[in-house]
Amino acid sequence: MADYTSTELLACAASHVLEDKKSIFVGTGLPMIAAMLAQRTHAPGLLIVFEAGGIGPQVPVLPISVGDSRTVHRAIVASSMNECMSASQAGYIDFGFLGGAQIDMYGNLNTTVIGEHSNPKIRLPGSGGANDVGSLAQRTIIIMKQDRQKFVKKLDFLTTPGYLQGGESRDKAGLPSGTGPHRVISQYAIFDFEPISKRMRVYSLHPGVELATVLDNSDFEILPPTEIRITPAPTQEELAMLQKIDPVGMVIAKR
Amino acid sequence: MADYTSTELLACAASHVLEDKKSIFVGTGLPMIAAMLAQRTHAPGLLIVFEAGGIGPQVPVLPISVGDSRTVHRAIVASSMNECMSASQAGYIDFGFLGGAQIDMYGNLNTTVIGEHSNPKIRLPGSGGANDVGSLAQRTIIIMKQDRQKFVKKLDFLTTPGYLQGGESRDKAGLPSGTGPHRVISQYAIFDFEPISKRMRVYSLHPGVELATVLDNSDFEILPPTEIRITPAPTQEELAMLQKIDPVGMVIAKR
Amino acid sequence: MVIQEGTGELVGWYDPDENRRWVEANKPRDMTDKTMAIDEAVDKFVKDGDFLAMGGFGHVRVSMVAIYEMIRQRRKNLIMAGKTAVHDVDLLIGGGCVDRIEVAYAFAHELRGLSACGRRSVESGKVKVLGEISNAGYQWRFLAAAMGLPFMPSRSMLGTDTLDKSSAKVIEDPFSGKPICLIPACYPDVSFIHVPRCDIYGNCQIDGTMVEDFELARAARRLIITTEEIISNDEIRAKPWLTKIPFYNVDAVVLQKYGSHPCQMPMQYFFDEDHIGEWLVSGKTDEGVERYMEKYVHSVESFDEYIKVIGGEARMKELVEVENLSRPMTAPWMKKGGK
Amino acid sequence: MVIQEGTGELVGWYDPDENRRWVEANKPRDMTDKTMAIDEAVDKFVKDGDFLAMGGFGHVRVSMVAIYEMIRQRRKNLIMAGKTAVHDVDLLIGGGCVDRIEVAYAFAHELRGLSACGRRSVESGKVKVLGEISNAGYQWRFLAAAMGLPFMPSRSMLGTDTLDKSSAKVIEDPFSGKPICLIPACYPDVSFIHVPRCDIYGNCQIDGTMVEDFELARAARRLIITTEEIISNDEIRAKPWLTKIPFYNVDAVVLQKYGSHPCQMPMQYFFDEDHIGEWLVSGKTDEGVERYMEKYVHSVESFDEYIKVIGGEARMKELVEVENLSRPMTAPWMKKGGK
Repeated sequence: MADYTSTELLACAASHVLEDKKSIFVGTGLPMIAAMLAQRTHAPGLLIVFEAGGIGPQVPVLPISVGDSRTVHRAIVASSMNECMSASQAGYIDFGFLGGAQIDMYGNLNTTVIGEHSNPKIRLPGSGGANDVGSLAQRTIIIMKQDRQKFVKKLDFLTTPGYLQGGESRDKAGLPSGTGPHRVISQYAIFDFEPISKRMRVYSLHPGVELATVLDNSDFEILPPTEIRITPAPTQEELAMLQKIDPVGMVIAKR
Repeated sequence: MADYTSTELLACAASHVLEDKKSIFVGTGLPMIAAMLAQRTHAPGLLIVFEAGGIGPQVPVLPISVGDSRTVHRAIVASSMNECMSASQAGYIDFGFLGGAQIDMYGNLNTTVIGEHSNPKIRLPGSGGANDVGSLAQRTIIIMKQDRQKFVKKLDFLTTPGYLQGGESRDKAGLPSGTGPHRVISQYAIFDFEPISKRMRVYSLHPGVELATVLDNSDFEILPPTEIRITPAPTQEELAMLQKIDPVGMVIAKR
Repeated sequence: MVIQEGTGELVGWYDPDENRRWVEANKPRDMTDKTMAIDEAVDKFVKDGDFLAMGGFGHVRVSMVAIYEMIRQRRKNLIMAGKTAVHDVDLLIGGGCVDRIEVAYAFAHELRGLSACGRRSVESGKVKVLGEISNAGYQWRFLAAAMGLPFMPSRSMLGTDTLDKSSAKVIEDPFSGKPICLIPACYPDVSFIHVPRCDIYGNCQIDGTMVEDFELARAARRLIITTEEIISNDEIRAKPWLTKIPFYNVDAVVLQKYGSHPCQMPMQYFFDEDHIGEWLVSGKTDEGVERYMEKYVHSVESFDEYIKVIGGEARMKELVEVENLSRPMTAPWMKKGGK
Repeated sequence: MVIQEGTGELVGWYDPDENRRWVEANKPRDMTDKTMAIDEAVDKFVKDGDFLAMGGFGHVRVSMVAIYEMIRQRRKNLIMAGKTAVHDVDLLIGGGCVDRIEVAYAFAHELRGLSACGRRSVESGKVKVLGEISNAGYQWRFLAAAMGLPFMPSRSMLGTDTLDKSSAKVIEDPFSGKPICLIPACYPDVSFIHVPRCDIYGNCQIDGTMVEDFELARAARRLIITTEEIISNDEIRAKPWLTKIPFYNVDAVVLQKYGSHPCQMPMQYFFDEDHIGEWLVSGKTDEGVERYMEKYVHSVESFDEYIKVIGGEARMKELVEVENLSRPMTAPWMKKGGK
């Protein structure tokens, strides 16, 4: 097998999706690491924004919370949630990272409840800033583990909008035009969304993964790729960088 | 004649209307002087707020502009127009001072235009913050010179709301309930508003002024007072204080 | 006119005119000394059944001194604003104070994992979720209140179950013709905000991000400031552009050094991850919760005494050093070597 | 659904989605050196017919360097945001740059008296008033834009001709059932904001009150910062809570010491009342206006040269002293001995 962990592959794949001279709303953990990796490789002009108010910090160590003081360390602005969410609503945030307990074929996410809302089997944290990022960022990147319990035909609760019922439904609901999920990254593959139906589609297979594995590990039908692409494996340079970004192994296991 | 000017009487009368432990939105000129006089006499706990953002300053000299740096000199907060207007909308501003080129029997004011709006005879400054103060302060105090050209049956333009068409019309328009003009102070008298019809009514006559003078100098019918009251004349102490507040005679002529 | 109405319970909303009358009657505009002890402030301003919103974010700048005191005084049937409420609401649920919650984010401790205590309470029906909302939505509820408006428009939440279980409404925007979400104002009955410094009247300075405390301070009907330090009014007046909360929004000022422990006080002291870790383990069983409450709340008389129990000045000095980057952080959940 | 619609012209409004696309295409998120000279900034970012909004308030913290340069470059047919626009718009009208205006407050100089030039232009039909609004209403137009919303609700303006001549609409609030005013967002084509200091990327600190510049900076499609001083990015990062305008809102940075003269720069220099007085007299006739423009704008090549004409460093030193309260103020309009 290749000399990298699944977490390292996810971090690198997520980092590759980010573009230089763009802004990104990040959470703690893997998204933060992917954004920092992008800044140190192909996207030095990437602007990092935290929902609690930190904008453009030079983080000395990985923050634990999106509100902790590391997120305003030598920042451009120490602002507020209103400022960051308003900037996002006004179109200043290009990318946002999301995750979830369940996802459907249109990239809608559930982080609220498993079972009935009024009588939950498992109570999850709720939207947090996810619905806002999913509504207001120009493009979202969803990172989540893939299996048939998570990639489901019907969400127990639609916490955060993807393309809603597909087609034009997202725009028709009044959400900002032209926004929505850009990529989904699982342990097997990267997905995009077919432009008309807005259905999830295989974009690239991770090294060594069979297409059948990807399609089987979903309760809904995933569209096949238009061409065969393989997700680039993490380079030695990237792996070394990840160790530097998270030296104590908060997210990336120590090598 | 008494040993005080009309401006001094207006300043003292306006000051008397203000209550301790309340807040007031002030403009430059006479309103500022009246508020400062109240602070130095019966209302030491009066909070002065300027629309440009200065809250609770200890002004070293009379400000020229409601936005100049004197308005934040040793202030409690140097904030913004949004902050002050929002606080006002939320009910934190008790009093506001207003003036105008025309007033009608319901205390509505015109500071926009004489003649037609599209083809003005005289173009005036417009609402400024007046409409906001007239809409949002708990009670307004109107100071203006009285004659038949200014106290008119019909305004050329209704810039700032008083009681609109009288009765319940102010509440029905959606303006904050229970608000509106509290007193009008002219060179002849102080007026209040009859509680049901919301029509202007004589509250007190300035020293030496006949009721007929007050009623004659208005194009609309002013209601007579329910009892005969005389506006207290400025005291020597007050007159001395006014000289201290405006030593260079920006508003109060030097004695 | 109204395209869609959320079915969540509308909590903390008042007609703007009704709230104006409340403000006029209950918020004096003159500066008086508002300092008092935390037990007096909780006794005076927190009633059973109140709708409570805590300042800060997650485990950052939370008035833990207030949380412990509410548990100590055994407040009951509180409704919690779950606005990135994490450690605070978890403890209040564990302490038996909160039985209803409106949720933007709760029941998890960010990177540290899920909140056993809070989740168990919701799943067993002991705590009722009154409605869902997003983080932006919650702070816009406070913004609408701070501005004296009945609602704040938003382009978030549309098309989702989050909106369906919220108290928001959707109308057609008369300018663009597109659907727009109207989020109702929220005036919590009582809020506690922990700040680094303020004067005795309640004029507050805050370092780092404001999160949503600017809006919350102006929305709350009763606002108690807990502070690391009290400074003179002269210091406030010397830099009026640093005043983030003015005195007229404030009902009480409580001086409590280290008052955010085990949460972080930005630029002052770091999270006490060992203590948070102890709670995360304790929260897994009702017995654990009870033991924790007994040890850290009910058997100590004051917050100063609690600080002694958690290790006193020596422990706080370590957390100050971690915050200042002069000591590396450690955390029980890091021993896993990444997740 | 809509109870009432103002009949004023809706200027500066875009569908929020259209403006998002504009922002995405035109506002880079990375930090680049944006410094340039004022003539280049005006040449590049101000087009004939643009909708212009100036920062500051009345005669306070106004980018006069930009005003003079627009007149010098003979911009035409500008629409002015009359948001407590006083000296700026009066000069732009006198200079032939502005022929339309939306008015909250204009045509007067506060305590100093009325604006002869501006009033004459409106009364003669040379300048057209497109609509009326209140001061709060104008800044809430900018707030709506800054928040990416189509409108901001407000309880102001209701029941008046100000609303009737505005571009606002009245609907029934679905929460309270009462009428509420919806004020449309406003995205000026171009704005100039004068600040005490910023870095080369446009990260700005501002002393004193913000007035409505916080909202305006985030609403304007093109934002040019003129600044008394340029500081390093390190200084910005050392106190990020002082950053009032972030670089990504900014298109150009122009260094100009004394750039607000004859207006006040809070904590730096006072109003030049003699100069403002000269304009107030000049403004009374078209010939006076022409003489003023020739003397102070067209016959000087730069703002630095203009400062020499008004008395150079010696005069500015006096104004610094008045601002610092170490010299008493004087003004021509005070010679009347009160009014």
